[in-house]
Amino acid sequence: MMAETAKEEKKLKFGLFLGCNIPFSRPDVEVSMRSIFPALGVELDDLLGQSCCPTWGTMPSIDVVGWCAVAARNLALGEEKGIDLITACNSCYGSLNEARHKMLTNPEIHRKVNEILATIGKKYEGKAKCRHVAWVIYKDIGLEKLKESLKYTLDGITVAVQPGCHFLWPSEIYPDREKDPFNPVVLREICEAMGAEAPHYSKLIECCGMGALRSTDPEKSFILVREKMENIKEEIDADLIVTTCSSCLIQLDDAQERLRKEGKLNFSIPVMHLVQVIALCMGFDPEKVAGICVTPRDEIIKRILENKR
Amino acid sequence: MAEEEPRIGVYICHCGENIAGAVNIEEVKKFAEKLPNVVLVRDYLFMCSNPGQELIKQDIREGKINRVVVAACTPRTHEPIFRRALEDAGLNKYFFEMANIRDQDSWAHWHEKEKATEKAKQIIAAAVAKARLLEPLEDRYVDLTQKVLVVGGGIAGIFAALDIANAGYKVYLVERNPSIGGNMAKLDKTFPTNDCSSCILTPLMVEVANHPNIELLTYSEVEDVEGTVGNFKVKVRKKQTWVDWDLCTGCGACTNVCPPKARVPDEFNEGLSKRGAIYIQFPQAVPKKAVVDIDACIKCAGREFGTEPRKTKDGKPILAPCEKVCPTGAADRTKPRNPEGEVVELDVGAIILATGYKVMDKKHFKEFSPDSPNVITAMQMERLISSTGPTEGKLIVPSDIPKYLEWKKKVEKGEQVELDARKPHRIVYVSCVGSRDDRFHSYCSRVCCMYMVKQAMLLKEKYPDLDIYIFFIDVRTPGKDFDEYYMRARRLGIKVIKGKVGGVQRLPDERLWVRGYDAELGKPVELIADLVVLATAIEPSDGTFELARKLGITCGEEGFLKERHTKLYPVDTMTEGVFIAGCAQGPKDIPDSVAQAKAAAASAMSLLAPGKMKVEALVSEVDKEKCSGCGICVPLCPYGAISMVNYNGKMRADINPALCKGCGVCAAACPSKAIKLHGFTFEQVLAQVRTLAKRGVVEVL
Amino acid sequence: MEMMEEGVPPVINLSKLAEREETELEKKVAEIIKELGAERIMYCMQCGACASICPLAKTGFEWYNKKLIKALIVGLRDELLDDPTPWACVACNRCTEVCPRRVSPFEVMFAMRRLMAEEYAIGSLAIEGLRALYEYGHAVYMTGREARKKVGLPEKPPSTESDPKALEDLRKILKQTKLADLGLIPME
Amino acid sequence: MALKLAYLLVGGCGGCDMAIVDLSEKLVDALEHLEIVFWAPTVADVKYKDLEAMPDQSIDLGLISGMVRNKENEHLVKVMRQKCKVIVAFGACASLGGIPGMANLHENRELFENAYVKCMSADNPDGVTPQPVSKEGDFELTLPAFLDKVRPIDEIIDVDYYVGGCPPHHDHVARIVEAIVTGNLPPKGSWLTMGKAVCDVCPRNPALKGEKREYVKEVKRMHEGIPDEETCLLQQGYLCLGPITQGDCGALCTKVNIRCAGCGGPIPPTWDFGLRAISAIGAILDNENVVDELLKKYPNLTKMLYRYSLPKALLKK
Amino acid sequence: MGEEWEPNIICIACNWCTYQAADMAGSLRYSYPPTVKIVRVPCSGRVEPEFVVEALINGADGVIIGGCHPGDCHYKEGNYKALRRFKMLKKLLTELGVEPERVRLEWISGSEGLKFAEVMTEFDATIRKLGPFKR
Repeated sequence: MMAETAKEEKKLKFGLFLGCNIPFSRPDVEVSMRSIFPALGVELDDLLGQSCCPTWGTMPSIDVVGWCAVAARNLALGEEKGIDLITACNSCYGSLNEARHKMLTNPEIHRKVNEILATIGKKYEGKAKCRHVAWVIYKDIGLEKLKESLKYTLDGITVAVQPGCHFLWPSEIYPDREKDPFNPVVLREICEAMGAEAPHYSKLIECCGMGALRSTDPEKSFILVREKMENIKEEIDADLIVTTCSSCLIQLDDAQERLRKEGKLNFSIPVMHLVQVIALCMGFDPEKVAGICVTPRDEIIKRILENKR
Repeated sequence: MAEEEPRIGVYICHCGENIAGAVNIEEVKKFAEKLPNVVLVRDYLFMCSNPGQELIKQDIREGKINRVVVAACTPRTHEPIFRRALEDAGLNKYFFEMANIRDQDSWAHWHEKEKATEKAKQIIAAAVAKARLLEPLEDRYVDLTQKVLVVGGGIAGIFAALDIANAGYKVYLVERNPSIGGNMAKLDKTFPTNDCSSCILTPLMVEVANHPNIELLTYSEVEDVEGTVGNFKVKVRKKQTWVDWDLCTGCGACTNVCPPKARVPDEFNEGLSKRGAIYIQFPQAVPKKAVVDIDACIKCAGREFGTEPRKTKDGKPILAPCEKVCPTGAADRTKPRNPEGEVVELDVGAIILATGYKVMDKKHFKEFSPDSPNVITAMQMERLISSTGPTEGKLIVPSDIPKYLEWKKKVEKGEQVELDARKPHRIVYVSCVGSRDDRFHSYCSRVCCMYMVKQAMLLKEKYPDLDIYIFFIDVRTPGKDFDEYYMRARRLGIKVIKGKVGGVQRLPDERLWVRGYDAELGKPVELIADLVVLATAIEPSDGTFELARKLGITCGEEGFLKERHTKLYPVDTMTEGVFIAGCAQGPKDIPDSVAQAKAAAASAMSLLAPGKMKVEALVSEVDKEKCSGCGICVPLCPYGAISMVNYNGKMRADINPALCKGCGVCAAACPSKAIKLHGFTFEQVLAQVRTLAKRGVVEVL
Repeated sequence: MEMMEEGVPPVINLSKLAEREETELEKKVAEIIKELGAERIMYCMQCGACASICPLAKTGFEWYNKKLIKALIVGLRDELLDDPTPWACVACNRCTEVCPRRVSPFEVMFAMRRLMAEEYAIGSLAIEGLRALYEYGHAVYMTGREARKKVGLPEKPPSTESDPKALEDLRKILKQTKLADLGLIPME
Repeated sequence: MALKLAYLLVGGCGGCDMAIVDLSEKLVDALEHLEIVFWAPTVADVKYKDLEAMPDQSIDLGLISGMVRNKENEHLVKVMRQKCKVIVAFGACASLGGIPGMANLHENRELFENAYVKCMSADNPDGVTPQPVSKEGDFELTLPAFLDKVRPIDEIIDVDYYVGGCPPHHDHVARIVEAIVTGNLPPKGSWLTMGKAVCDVCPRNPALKGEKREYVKEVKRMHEGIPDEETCLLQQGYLCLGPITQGDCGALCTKVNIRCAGCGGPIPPTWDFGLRAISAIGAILDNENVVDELLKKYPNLTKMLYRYSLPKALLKK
Repeated sequence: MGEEWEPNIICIACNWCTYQAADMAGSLRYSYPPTVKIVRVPCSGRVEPEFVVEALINGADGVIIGGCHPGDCHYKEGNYKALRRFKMLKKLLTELGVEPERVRLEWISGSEGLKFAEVMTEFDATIRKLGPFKR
């Protein structure tokens, strides 16, 4: 509802929800967001005082009400300003929306949460939600507008997309849903709009193995990375992996380099977050918007910057 | 007789120890003797026994009593028995009232004997109070129409129709498709005997068509039902066929020439191939007649129905291909035709609903890559292995069916070419797709386990090299010879895995990456398959709910027609005279459908055979002298039994006793107290209420 | 009970489990799990759909969704406390998407985490995350200041990092949750 | 020989007297057959003691209008019974308690306070309320004592016939007079009535137009709009009590677009108007929400249902 | 009466559900207070408000009407009519000074023998708490 009001005013505005991965581990993604959205006519509010979503290993693992309370405080920051949140991190997207879903479907939880929020002079009515950057680009901004704003394109580049689990499942909790979560097309269509080939590959919806799995048992986690990488190489021989998740970004970027060094992978494919690719194509400084990586990106960046529109 | 002062006999039953064990019979007797109009009180060990009933009969015959109160068990089971006793003794059977002192007294208050005795007195006093006000009533008989409507021409409808017709009654069989045969006509072979479905079905279809007592109305739908048990009036719409069925011989010439642009997915082949806009439902159709799917028809040569054809320069009419090839003129488009078809009215005494089922479409199951042509439903698999199917029974992957059709065309033209289509090597069956699934249907579809085994077995026997996997949650084979059948499949080397498939992903070469779980191994399993067959759930066929509504039958939560009682009245419905058979009532296999059809037929016939039907006298009646004509009662009647009629120049309410079921909602509402519900009149109920309120104290008017 | 020490024994003594539920726990383990958020655990029919696509099952963890659900339903509890599986769950929720019984196996995994947390069967990494959440408002808190500087961002993001009042609020919230009851981390 | 007639108004407004006067010429015609021996306190100049002085059973017919509210009413009604061979409870008050009957929902103290103290036009700082005996200087003034409840006259004396209406319609009065004069009377204890509902004579009755009555889809009070002139008021949601009310009035109200409020009294053999109304109206309301709407719009249901007949309700407060 | 007062309760029961439930309660030996006496009617839609009031003014201390669950009426919708009447009746009785707990409408299906016994036990307790109906 809030997004619609914003649309009427011809001005999109969101609360920029950073999370933890992005500001501390991949701040170049943060720069990308801060660069591309104003350029696409979207106003971002800093949402001062935001915290961790909370991520899965923290409050969700301790207490449902506690999880929802922390999430509700973040969502309330947007609700107070009459705006939705926007995130580039799937974990935040999942945790915030899952908590919201719990509150909206279970009045008892919602009541308890608001009791807790009342002690800090806040409340959460359930209006504000968290939107995903990819969906805002796809639905609110539109692919036409995106195309127009590009200085460079992805022509001739084959992209393997990695939407990530919390972009898809469980589909019923999210504000925006793929028609078929088992055959997601939003990210592919965005990349194609930018000129890339973004074919389907059979392990497209497989998990990257980041998060708790990696911290608990990295070796097991890397099985998933390896499988995925090999499938990408074999089936579509991609030049670039584009993801909409900060965790997938870190995992695929970091782990494939480890696997390569251990001799378990004999190729490497650069990995970027969608907002980074857009920022590059819009002509922002590669150092600032895509400067942090483990798997080398120089070559792909060079190729992109050769593709003047 | 009604003028006579009531002389009430009260009969108290001991019910062995059941009543006497808690109720002091002697005390109650003494009490009852003092009640007004009571002339005698007797007790007996078992009132419902022959000697017990004889006591009553004798007292009536000797003129001692003219009203009977039996204090015993519940009227729900025993009222009819005692009423018959009254009748036998020559007393109007409605001069009877029962006092429930067992189920609602001695049993419930077994350990409070004094209070149970006290309560028994009150109950009897109330019954006596009502008995004083009883009136003689006459049951009426109405004539029945000894004809039956069977809705649905699948195997259940066919059997019901044949059984009834063979018994000499007229049957109307209404089927909405052009041909009867139903889903069974699509099946290749049937479990557990593996005989060919059409070989056993087609003769029955022909028998129906030729039966002198059966009037077949195909391509027709029930539009409206009025009336009640014994005398229903049914409106049936015969849809426009756009082909003159009197002339059509079913030669099929027209169907071959219908142009590619007018071709649409063939329902009979479950969309695996296409049919023309003008088509015959399937080769063994009965009746074998063509119809035009008017939405698909592209009106070749501008041939709208009811127009004269344009002429060529030399004056020859330009006809659509179908009418041009029709040897009998059945496809002639010059004659105007009513797009709405025609409505016929049928009078029947009973209705059997055999509207069958449909299988769920695969599109709902996103996790199984329904977009892949090589993921198919089991019903599609039936067509794929059937010799009348899209590939004439040749097993190829469905993604190659277009290649097959191309090849066939060339061969028909006489070209010598090899068929370049992939044969599946590995086939995976997935069970419980949409069944036992809270997102779709929580019920078990009941036939899937068996038909998966059947298909796998047929394939394996024909192609021993095939690698077949069946993923079950639980294997369910409760039926005669069913488990033996299943074990035979296991012996053939079909790999049965206990565990559900959680994902099917499409590979670039149109093969499929199947991910399942093997509960016995306790591990996830995966494999690459050429063909995935989904055992999608069985659902009630479209329109079941609407039809049920028209007939006043409820559908269960899942949309299947609700039987009157799960165990005792499995083919009856809450609407008297309407019976159900087959999958309309719930998923079932062919043996069960046939058994149920025969049961429904027998039930319908036992209803109609006497030619007359007794109508209970416990219905409402309007005293037109008292009626003020306000009409409040008219909309209240759930059966539309009340209408306003002219009575001495005034509009007065009138109740049709044949439609009235005796609920009394009108009697309660009548502001003029002009409506009386016989058997539960205002005065009668009030007398009971007052007597109980006064704790059974003898009431003197 | 003596058989608990070494994890799940080769033969599971169901009657002992049942006795424990009656006497020690006075509640079915599944009931406890329900109260911890997995409300539909008893709807499970053990079809295995969740396991077929579970990253944990695939990578060889022992007590992945389907098996954990079954274990809890039969009454295993203490025997599972040393197992790392629940803490390895990536919360991908694909199981929730495919579950025909709307059990939400993910929720069972997390209810198990909550149960384990109550028994202090919680890894140091998780505790570290909770501590960081309380201390900074960020669970994944790395000294990313250099990186931020490198890309031209202010040292601190506009979060609880830059807003002491907000951090105070967050802490106040956390103090009203089970986290405080459990005393897993120091909270002034 | 002319019939001797006595007319007494007790606790009433005099409207029923007016209904008789409204007979105009017909009354004049009737006077040929009637000898009015007593008509107090409105028309004839006679005193109560005159009535008391008449021999017992000397009057052929006594009409009593109004209900019994005080000791004087009670006394006079008893005198009438003594003097008259036949007593007719004339009008809603006498038969059913009438509008004043609604006072039975309240304590006398509450009634006095409202009438003499709280009422806007009252200037009564000392809160004086009527007392049976009061001193005015040296004089002792008496007033008839107020009874605890409003009573229809059949609670005091035996009544031979009942006539409904507030007031009875003059056409109906004419019919009654004629019946009395000709001696064409039903068994004692009956209503003098056509015995049919208002609907029977209401031109709006759907049945007259060959239409089916429908469920009532909403509830409206009269001030919530102007009803359609043709359609049944109840059908339109105005809770017309015509179906439950004796229509000897000729559907006077509904003909001028006002819903029937029940003054004609319940249709025999019913005595409890409200319970019948619930049974009929409750059934014809389309759904529960409409019932809720009704209960909301009529916060005092009792007064709506028993506007003219509360003292005759089976269940008394 | 006086110290030995026992409530007098009348249950007006639909033949197709509550009456059947009462039979079932008996046959399964679920006991409930013998203060409850049943009047059988074909449908809760047959119940006239007069029955309830007559019961009370003639000596009953509580009246309970038993009908089929919504959607289950043997006569399609009689129970809805009962509910609508009952709502109005209850309001009226309350205004006339009757404790609303003395009258009750319950949906008890033919299979709910246990529910019948439970409801009646509870209703009896409610009436005991209220004491005799004084009129």
